[in-house]
Amino acid sequence: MTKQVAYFPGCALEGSAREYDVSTRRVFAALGVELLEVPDWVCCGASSTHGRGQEVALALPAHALRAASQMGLPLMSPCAMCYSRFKLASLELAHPEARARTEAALGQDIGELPSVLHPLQVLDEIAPQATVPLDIKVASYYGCLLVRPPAAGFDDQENPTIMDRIVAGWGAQPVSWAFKTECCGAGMALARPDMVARLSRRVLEQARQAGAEVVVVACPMCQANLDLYTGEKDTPVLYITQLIGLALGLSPRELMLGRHLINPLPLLRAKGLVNHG
Amino acid sequence: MDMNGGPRIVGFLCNWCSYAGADMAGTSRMSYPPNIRIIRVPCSGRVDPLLVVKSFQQGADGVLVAGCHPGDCHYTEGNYYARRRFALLRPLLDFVGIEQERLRLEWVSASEGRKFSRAVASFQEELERLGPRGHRG
Amino acid sequence: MQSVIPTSGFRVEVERESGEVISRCYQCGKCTAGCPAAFAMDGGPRWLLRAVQLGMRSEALDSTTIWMCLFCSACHARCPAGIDIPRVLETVRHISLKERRPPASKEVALFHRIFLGQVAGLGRVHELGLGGTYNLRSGHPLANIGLVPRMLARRKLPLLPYRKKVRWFKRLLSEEKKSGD
Amino acid sequence: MVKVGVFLCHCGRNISEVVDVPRVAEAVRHLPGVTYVDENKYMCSEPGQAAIRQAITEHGLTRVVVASCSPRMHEITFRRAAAQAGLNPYLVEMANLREHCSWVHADDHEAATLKAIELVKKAVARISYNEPLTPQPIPMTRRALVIGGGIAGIQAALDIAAAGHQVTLVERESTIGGRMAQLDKTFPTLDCSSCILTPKMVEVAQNPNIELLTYSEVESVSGFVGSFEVQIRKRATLVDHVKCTGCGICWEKCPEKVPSEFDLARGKRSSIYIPFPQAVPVKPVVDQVHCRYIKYQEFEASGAEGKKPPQCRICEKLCPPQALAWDQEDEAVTEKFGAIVVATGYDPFDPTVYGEFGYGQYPDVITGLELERLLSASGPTEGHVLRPSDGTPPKTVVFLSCIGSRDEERGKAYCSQICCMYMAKHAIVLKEHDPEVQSYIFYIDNRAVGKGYEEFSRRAQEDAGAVYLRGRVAKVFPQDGKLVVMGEDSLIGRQVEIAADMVVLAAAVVPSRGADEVARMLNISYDSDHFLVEAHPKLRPVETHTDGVFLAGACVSPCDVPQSVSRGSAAAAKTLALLSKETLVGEPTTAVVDALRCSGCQLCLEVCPFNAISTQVVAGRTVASVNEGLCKGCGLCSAVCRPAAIGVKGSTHKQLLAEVASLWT
Repeated sequence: MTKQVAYFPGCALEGSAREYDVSTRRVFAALGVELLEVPDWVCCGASSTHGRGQEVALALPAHALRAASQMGLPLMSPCAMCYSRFKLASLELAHPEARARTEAALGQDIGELPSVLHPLQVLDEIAPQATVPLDIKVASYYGCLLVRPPAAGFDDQENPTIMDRIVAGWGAQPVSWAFKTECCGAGMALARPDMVARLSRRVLEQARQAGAEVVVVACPMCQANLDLYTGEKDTPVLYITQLIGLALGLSPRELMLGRHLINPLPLLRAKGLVNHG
Repeated sequence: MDMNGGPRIVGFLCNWCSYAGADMAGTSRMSYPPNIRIIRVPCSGRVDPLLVVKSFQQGADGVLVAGCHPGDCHYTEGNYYARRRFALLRPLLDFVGIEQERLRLEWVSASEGRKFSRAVASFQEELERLGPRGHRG
Repeated sequence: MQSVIPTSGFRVEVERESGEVISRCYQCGKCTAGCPAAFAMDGGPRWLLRAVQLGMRSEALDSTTIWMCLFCSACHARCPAGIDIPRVLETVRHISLKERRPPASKEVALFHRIFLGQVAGLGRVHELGLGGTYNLRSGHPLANIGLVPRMLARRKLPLLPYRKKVRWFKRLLSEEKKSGD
Repeated sequence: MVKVGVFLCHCGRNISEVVDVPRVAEAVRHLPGVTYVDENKYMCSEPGQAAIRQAITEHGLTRVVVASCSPRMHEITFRRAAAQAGLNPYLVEMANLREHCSWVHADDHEAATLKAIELVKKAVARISYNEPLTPQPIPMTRRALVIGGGIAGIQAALDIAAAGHQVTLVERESTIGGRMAQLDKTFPTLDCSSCILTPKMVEVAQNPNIELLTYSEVESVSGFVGSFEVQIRKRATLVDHVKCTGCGICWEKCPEKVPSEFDLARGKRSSIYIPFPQAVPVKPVVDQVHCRYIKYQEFEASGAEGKKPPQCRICEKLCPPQALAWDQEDEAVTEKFGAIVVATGYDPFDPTVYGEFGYGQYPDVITGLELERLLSASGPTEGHVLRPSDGTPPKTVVFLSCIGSRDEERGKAYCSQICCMYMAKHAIVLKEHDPEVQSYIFYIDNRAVGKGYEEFSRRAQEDAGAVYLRGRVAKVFPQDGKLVVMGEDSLIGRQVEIAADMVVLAAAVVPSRGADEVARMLNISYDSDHFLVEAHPKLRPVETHTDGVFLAGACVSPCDVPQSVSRGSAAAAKTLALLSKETLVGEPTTAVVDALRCSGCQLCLEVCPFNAISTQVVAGRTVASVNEGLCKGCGLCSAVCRPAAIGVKGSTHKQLLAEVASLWT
């Protein structure tokens, strides 16, 4: 039984976060979920449309929602930012006025609004099929956009558990910690790298104090900020799809584990999660 | 029908909330159209359809039933009965040629003098819009 | 210290555009208390809501608070009055942009402008180009420069962008800009 | 033939300034039945009333219409005047010429005068259908029930007993004392809570007028003021409290220790236990969930295989008077009461809804009530405040106000009233316990509105050195063995981070579990927060809309000890006003059934909110029958009665139809 979703990788997954794209495609293929990439997709606008009025903010997500609608599939993006923009836009576009204005701006009908998914929601529904035991302590880092704003989030705002549940299902040991949903600095990396460094360091420090050997994330911004703006000796930060990939027996090369600045391979080798490469 | 002095309204007001609310409108000198006649009843749930029909027969252009807010009924649930009863009665009024807008149900608490006076004024406006009874356009 | 003469016009303006009822805020401060960006702000979210309540229009429009917001929504999730505070900040930012006021954070404003320009011109964001353009135009040519060779070595920064103009979005951006006049 | 007298009031100039009163008099003089018309400047004055009395006597009036102010103002006045002249008071009607006429139509004298004439006509039309009514006497059972044995219930019971009346105090727990018994000290005097409460508890136990039923719950209530029938379930204690001397050997020797509810699970108790040393009665109960012998019996009864639990029965072996009663069962008793006081109290709000504070996750985040137990000399740490995590004394303690209060999104909209003061108290008491303690109090508005409260709050700051920070905390998280508290001082406009040893949450006050069930049994209302609703928030603060049921303590709204005591005494005073009478005078405006017209459809039974209607067989036909003691005269029955067989005296079909028929004629 193959499940299909309209797949929207997003700009980061074409660039700095290509390992997230690749590991997501491989893991979902292994789990029998077919990802059909949205053709000619356009950036979701990210946080840059904040403060530019409703029309500008809605137009770009609406473009993606329309594409998924035409495919007749739910729209899934591994990027928490894209997911959040789509989810919020689909809620706002339920209002006829906002919809009419946005359709006028797009010059096209949006059609029936598709449901909006994040890979975590899909993974939560799939029974784990681990072949390699993940004997490793994991801090699940959710960041902001998977749980907030309340209308778009899909788990508890202060202590979400969906990712902990998933990693535990695949055999890893989630640690309980207090910074699961503290912000990493989001899209401020260029304009205010000082903010990103300060916030990201604190997140990683909390994960370390809680006993985590590795931090898993489900957002390219979170990964980039924690990975790039801390120290190369810090706790490694993996995408959840990379961790699940390891449990499925995929190789570090297949999961592009060599692309992180905080090199996870020594740890993964020591833990016996990686035999080669 | 004679519309001198504006449309005629019969107001059935529950003793505990709405009659006291109308008193409050008086105490606070909040004026409203004079052509309303207030009949005090123990509870909005006491107002049976016969009283409404008789009022129209008597020449009323509109009937206002006012009771305590939902949840505040002195008798716990009389206002809910009133609400249900008049929801059923309205379509029947249409059937006998009385526009259903001519029967109005309002919740007015003992402290809501302003609400009462506004309710009477807005009802009167609506009745003026509808025109004399039995002459619907 | 300048005295404040409370007025309601600005509050009404922000309430109308944001759809949030700002008079619900009773200044408990839970928003600022947990705001990850507050250290980089002049007043913080609670202050901004107060400024809007009191009609301190220019102070609000020229504050860094509206630019430093990370839209993490921690404040919104915790607000006992249920106010979507980022929405309010965003609205004040929008008013400030429409009035062509010099942004209190040139860096953040510039970043977003370049970002949206890329979206309109390329269809997708090209990180290397975004960073390069930002560095050139911000007057911080060396910002984040240490990261570039390390990222290039790990092939994290593709050299060539995707290219497909999004004309309708470009038009929308320029219309939105004009609407401020 | 009725003889109606119409009395027109000028109300000074309140009516006559707008309404042409002499013209009204002329217009109504020749209405059918009207035999006398009079005007007076103030009908309600003694000369005005005298005029009514005199006219009744001299002119043989059989009906009186007073056209003056609202009947809600002076109906009683004029009914009394009529009664003095020998006329049945229910033969008086009023026309409301002031609130409903002159005051609201001041800008149109002509319209107001015409309306005034119609209003008098309407009253005259109605009054010919008025009948003399006689209130039914309601017998009074001169005994009261108090539900809830906290300080409010204790006070109410003691006051009723002191007046010489019998009172039964029902308490769900095995001891009375309630929340106050859990407190260490009370603000603003810092009296030791048990020192001032225990004497009252003992007095309850010793007062011959008080029947104390602990470990008991009210199961059902029927009847009405004067004769409530109440079924009470006395739960099995498995200890014969007549034989038991309260020596304490059993609870000392019982080997099965479990978390103590009284100590909010911060300490332990035995499974045969009294909740705390000063408990009243000082008689233990067996906790049937944890007792080893009960588990053994259940194992035997189940016929399960495997290792048997120990029989234990140590308490039974050691009990000098042999008071253990393993066969004891719950007992239901039904008793009759004239009046009921509800004093069901409060529970603390559950702070686990705020994931950001980590209550239940970090052991050193505790509630204010839990801190009371740690401060109490009879508490689990014998008055030494120690961190639950590692048993060390905390030096930096941070208090968070409004946990669940003033939060419409995840808590309650209201202010819990007591928290600001108990935070101040905790800061003072902690400093007394250990001068090295530094307290920080995050508050939003420091509410210190009682006698001596503001001064007390100053003491916390000036003498105990507590640092007050204006702002709500966003998050608490562990770091390096401490709890970091993230807040804002909104007065200076800066974020604040404090590394605390202990964090105390001022959890909101919510109605006690089950208070809403009690309310439903008693047919009294509760609000959206499940606080019980008083008859009038200002003028009838301890009464309810159900006659004979009164409210005391925090079941109405959050309140502190002095207010609980006041409410307890107030409810007792209202109760005593009832119990002082042999019989009550009921309102005669009740429903009445015309058995000949009744079709027996029983629609009236369904709509009656007071279960006042039942059926009876008259001449072989089943017809409705009204219990006048229960009927409140709402008239729901008469509105649904198709054959118009049931009517409410004072609001009959004839009266109301006559009013309608008089309009615009």
